[in-house]
Amino acid sequence: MRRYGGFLVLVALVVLAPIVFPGNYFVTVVGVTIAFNALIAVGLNLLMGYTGQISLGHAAFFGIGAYSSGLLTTLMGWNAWLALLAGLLAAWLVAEMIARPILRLKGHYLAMATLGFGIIINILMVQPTHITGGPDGLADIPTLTLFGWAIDSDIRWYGVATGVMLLGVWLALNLINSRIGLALRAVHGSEVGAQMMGVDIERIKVRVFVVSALFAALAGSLFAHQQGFISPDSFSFHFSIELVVMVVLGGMASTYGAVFGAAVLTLLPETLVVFEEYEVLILGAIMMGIMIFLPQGLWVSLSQKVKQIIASNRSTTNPSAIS
Amino acid sequence: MMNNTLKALLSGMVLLLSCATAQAGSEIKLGTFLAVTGPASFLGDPELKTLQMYVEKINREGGVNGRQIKLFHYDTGANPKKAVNFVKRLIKKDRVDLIVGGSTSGTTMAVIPLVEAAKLPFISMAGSVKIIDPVKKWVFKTPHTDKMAAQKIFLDMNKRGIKKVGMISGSGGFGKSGRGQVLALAPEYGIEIVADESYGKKDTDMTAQLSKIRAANPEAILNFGFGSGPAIVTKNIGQLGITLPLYQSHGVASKKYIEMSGASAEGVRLPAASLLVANKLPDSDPQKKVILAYKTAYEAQHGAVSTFGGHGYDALFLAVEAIKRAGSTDKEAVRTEIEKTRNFIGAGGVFNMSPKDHLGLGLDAFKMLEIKNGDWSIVE
Amino acid sequence: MGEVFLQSLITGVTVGSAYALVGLGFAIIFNASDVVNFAQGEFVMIGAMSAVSLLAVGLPFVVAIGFALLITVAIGMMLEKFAIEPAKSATVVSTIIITIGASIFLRGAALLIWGKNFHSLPAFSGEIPIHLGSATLTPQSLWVMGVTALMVLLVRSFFKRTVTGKAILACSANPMAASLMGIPVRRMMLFSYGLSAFLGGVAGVLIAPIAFTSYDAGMMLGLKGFAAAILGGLGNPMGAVAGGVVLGVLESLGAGLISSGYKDAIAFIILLLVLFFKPQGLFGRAGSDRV
Amino acid sequence: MALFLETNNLTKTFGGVAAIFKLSFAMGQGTVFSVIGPNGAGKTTLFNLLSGIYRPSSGQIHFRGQDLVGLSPHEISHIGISRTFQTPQIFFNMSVLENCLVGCHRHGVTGFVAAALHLPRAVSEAKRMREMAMENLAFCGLDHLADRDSDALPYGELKRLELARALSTQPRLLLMDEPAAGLNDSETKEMGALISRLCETGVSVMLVEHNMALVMAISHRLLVLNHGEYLAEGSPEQIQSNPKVIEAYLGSGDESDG
Repeated sequence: MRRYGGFLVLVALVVLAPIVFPGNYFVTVVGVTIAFNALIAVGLNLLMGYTGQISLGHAAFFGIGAYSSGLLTTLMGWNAWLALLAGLLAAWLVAEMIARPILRLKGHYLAMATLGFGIIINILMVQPTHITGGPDGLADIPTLTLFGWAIDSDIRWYGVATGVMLLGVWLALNLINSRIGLALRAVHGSEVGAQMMGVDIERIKVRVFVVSALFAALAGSLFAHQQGFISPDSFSFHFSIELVVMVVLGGMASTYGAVFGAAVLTLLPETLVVFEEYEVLILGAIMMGIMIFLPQGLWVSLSQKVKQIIASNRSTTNPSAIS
Repeated sequence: MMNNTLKALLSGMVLLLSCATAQAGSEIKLGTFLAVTGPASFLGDPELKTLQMYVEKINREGGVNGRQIKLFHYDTGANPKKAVNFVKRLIKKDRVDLIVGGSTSGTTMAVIPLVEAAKLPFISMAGSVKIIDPVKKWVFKTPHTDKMAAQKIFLDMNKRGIKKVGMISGSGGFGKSGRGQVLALAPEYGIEIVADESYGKKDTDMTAQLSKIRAANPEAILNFGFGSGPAIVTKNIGQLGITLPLYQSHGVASKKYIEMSGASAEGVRLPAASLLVANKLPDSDPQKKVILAYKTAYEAQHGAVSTFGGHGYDALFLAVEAIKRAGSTDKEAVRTEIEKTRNFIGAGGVFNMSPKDHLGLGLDAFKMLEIKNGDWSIVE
Repeated sequence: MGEVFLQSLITGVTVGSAYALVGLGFAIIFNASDVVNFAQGEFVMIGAMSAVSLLAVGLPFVVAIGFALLITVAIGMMLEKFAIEPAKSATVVSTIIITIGASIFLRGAALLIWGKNFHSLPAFSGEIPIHLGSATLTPQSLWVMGVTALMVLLVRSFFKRTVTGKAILACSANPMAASLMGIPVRRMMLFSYGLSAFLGGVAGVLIAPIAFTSYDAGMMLGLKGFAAAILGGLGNPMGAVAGGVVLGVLESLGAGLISSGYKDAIAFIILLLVLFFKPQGLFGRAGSDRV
Repeated sequence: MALFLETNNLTKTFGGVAAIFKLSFAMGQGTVFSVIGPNGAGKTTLFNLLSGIYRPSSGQIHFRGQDLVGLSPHEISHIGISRTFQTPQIFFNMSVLENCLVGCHRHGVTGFVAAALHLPRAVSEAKRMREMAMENLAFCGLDHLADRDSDALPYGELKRLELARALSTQPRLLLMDEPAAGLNDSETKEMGALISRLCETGVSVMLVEHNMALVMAISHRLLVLNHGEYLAEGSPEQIQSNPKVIEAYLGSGDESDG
């Protein structure tokens, strides 16, 4: 039960936010974006934070999900849910295909390869204008309907997006606390050590890559239906970087950290708009500052602080509590 | 105790809120979202400066119908995803009365469903013809379309007897969209596109593409794009010793282009708004007075004027005029008045809107210009 | 087609030379500190933009360029001093984020200082093209290739022949041992960043007359430089140079002979294939996994 | 009956230089079998060959009748060979218990889907593994440290943790690369006792170790390598009196530990 205490807090936050602040822009509009970003970040964190494999190209999978949904519903007239499944399938296939050769690379080589992959996928969105609409994007993507109930308002989307995000967090938490999660972390700790413990590192890296791709593609499909319009700009190299920053900002190898990082990085530009031209400068300074002074990430560093404070309080008030 | 404080706080907030809404009635809330930074900043930057300059001027002179204009602005960096959230913010949080903006076609297309659903008048400053074709009830735009540019260019080619054209376009939204129009319209004008090349946003050299175009033996080269790309293309053409006529699009309609391209820009033709050649217009031209006034005012504060700022000027005054005529900021009334715009003389041309035409500019709004001695001149 | 091929090749080598200089900067910093510096491209931008500004103030051409390079070197050293050094124990991912943060920061600063306009530098020795058969090249292209070659040779002999150069190599091989031997590791790091920034600045000044410059011109060049360094094998300076030229030629030939729309995709696909079959890059030493 | 472990003309070359050359030997089940030799004799290379990290240039390895050549390390682990490393390859991002739980990996069947959905069988399997891991920690005297972060352990305990982790895979053969390196005298004694007890529980141990006192005290048989080649084999007594061995050790000149 203790393991899921944090999860219940997160659920409570998500449910209470629109009740306490009804119709608030930052909850029902920005909240949806946060939920999508958090879903991708949680998946990417499985790959990066836990397994230690960097990806600078995850926007590509987000895009594959979005474009599959967008193209299949607008051009082929598919049912939106069917298109969503097709998007997941497409992401799966692509991830499965490239994962094996790419994950044999390490460190900066892996960073470059994933970056290149992301750029290639982005070019494939931009260039075939007659299919994808090119840089002008793909418009008129229908919204989703759930049991005959159209998801067409911000609050409904808030419900769907945060619901899927919570599901993603729950799955990720389970995964991390399992035999598989241990093996993933072992790969991060020492590849050769993990191999000697009988972990098929090549296979498990591919699996977790696929899982993180599926998280991103799911977010992408939902994103396409929620926005009604998609264009390659939303799936560029910059977004891949943003995703990595979300994971690292929150704190690697912490699922809540990834959610936290996604929330911070999504809210930051919204609040920095008042600084106008200084926005870019401040964003860069914040990224550097956090990494230099809190290398564990915001979330992990802060939660460690809180734990320390609680622990020291306990020890002063009730020394016998320490066992 | 706790409860009382909370109640006091809450009632205070309610009071504040009601004050805010009461005051809101007295000012016109104008929302805008522009690409002030990022790859399309040369669009968004002059657009925002123009809006701010004239909103301040209008307010100084007593406002519209006695009401002050309050401008709400967000920088999209040309990112459609940001644009969607910012427009939602304008609609839900700032509760604006109407929206002008959307420097790029991508950001504009992304928000159309939102403004349609919110039933809010929206005047876009982006180029693509898709924005108003098919007509959307609440969506208008001020810049000439890429379709018009292509038509204007083809008419000029017809006059010069050019039949085979080599095209090179930027891979950004503007270039791609223009390329689509060129390919679609060429047959109508009896023109054959013999080469179709492109270049990326930050490419540094296009000689490879251009020598490929040269190998296809065109009679002229047409470049659709904006930013540094067209200037590099122009320089590279000079460098390769290609002497074919070069046509650019209205995407390069600023002095910066001539400055960057140097000597190679001589003889380049492009369709552009009269704004660029304000001084050279005959006094009989109805636009002359308006354009000169804008040009003088802008250049006094911000340096060389570009046609892009003009799109902002037109959007703002189309809106202001419509609000004046409607006598309120009632959304439906304002929308109807924008649609009824007749003979509005703007920076981009003379606008005549109708339920079937939410742009209201004719081909005559474009002048065919040629660069001579480092300056624009009008081709007759 | 032969004409297109030749022209593409010339263009490719010119553009590739700029990539090579940026890639060389990547390799030097990686060698010294195991950091891939994503702000490398911003050095290119700062070099060019500073030169533009100083020229506009009325300084003579050579002086302006000299000062512009000094400014770039200073910023490179400041980057090491204030961003890399304090984060000494950072992991690969953290340093990637730090240097990306630095590049965003520098871009933001450039935006505030220089605005959003494109700027250009005058070509070093005129713009009258030189004809090579049916293809042409500008004098500036010759400058780019020539200065790049000179820089590469200088850097090479610097590492091979000078005490400082050897000391830097020692630091990269084993910082602990180097510091025990009395080599001031910290100062060597600072020097490496300065040198990389210098090379970036040189690339910026060389390429600005051809391709213009603006506050956001560094990003793409940085990525291409990184790709060059990886293609050549990280930590192998001469490999990075070769990688840069190969990348430039690939792009250019891709544009000239196959499809200009997909030229970047072609370049990256080839890069991926190289990595798949030769994970240490084209000229990288295969590291043996000692356990 | 097939032999427990045997190699036949095993050779591994790096760029033309043979680190192991035409090595043939056999090891019996239930023994502590030590591989000794001067530095550079190829001991660690042999371990890397046996555990699948290197692929032999030629020759065969048979374990209980099964050919190991071409198998990857995790497959070899599943067959029942585990190992520890000269510098412990601890998962420093995990607690002590979690390190051991990874050792149990090969006994589990829970996949991504079952784990993510938190299916009952995944839960019960996790419980079983926990018990197994705790047992092995207790065997190595680390059970009281189960919830500690592994990066907070002193070196001696790291060595034992790596042993406990290797035991969690339930190996038939355990390859131990310098288990006493870096340990003080009393820790070395403890380690020796641990290895002997281990052998009594039925795990065969192959040992590479520089501490000759320890080697002679606990080994049943010794194999001596020199420059990657077979030099001698026999009981501790036989080896100690073998003139070839003495010459190899004295003649190699550089006996500095590395």
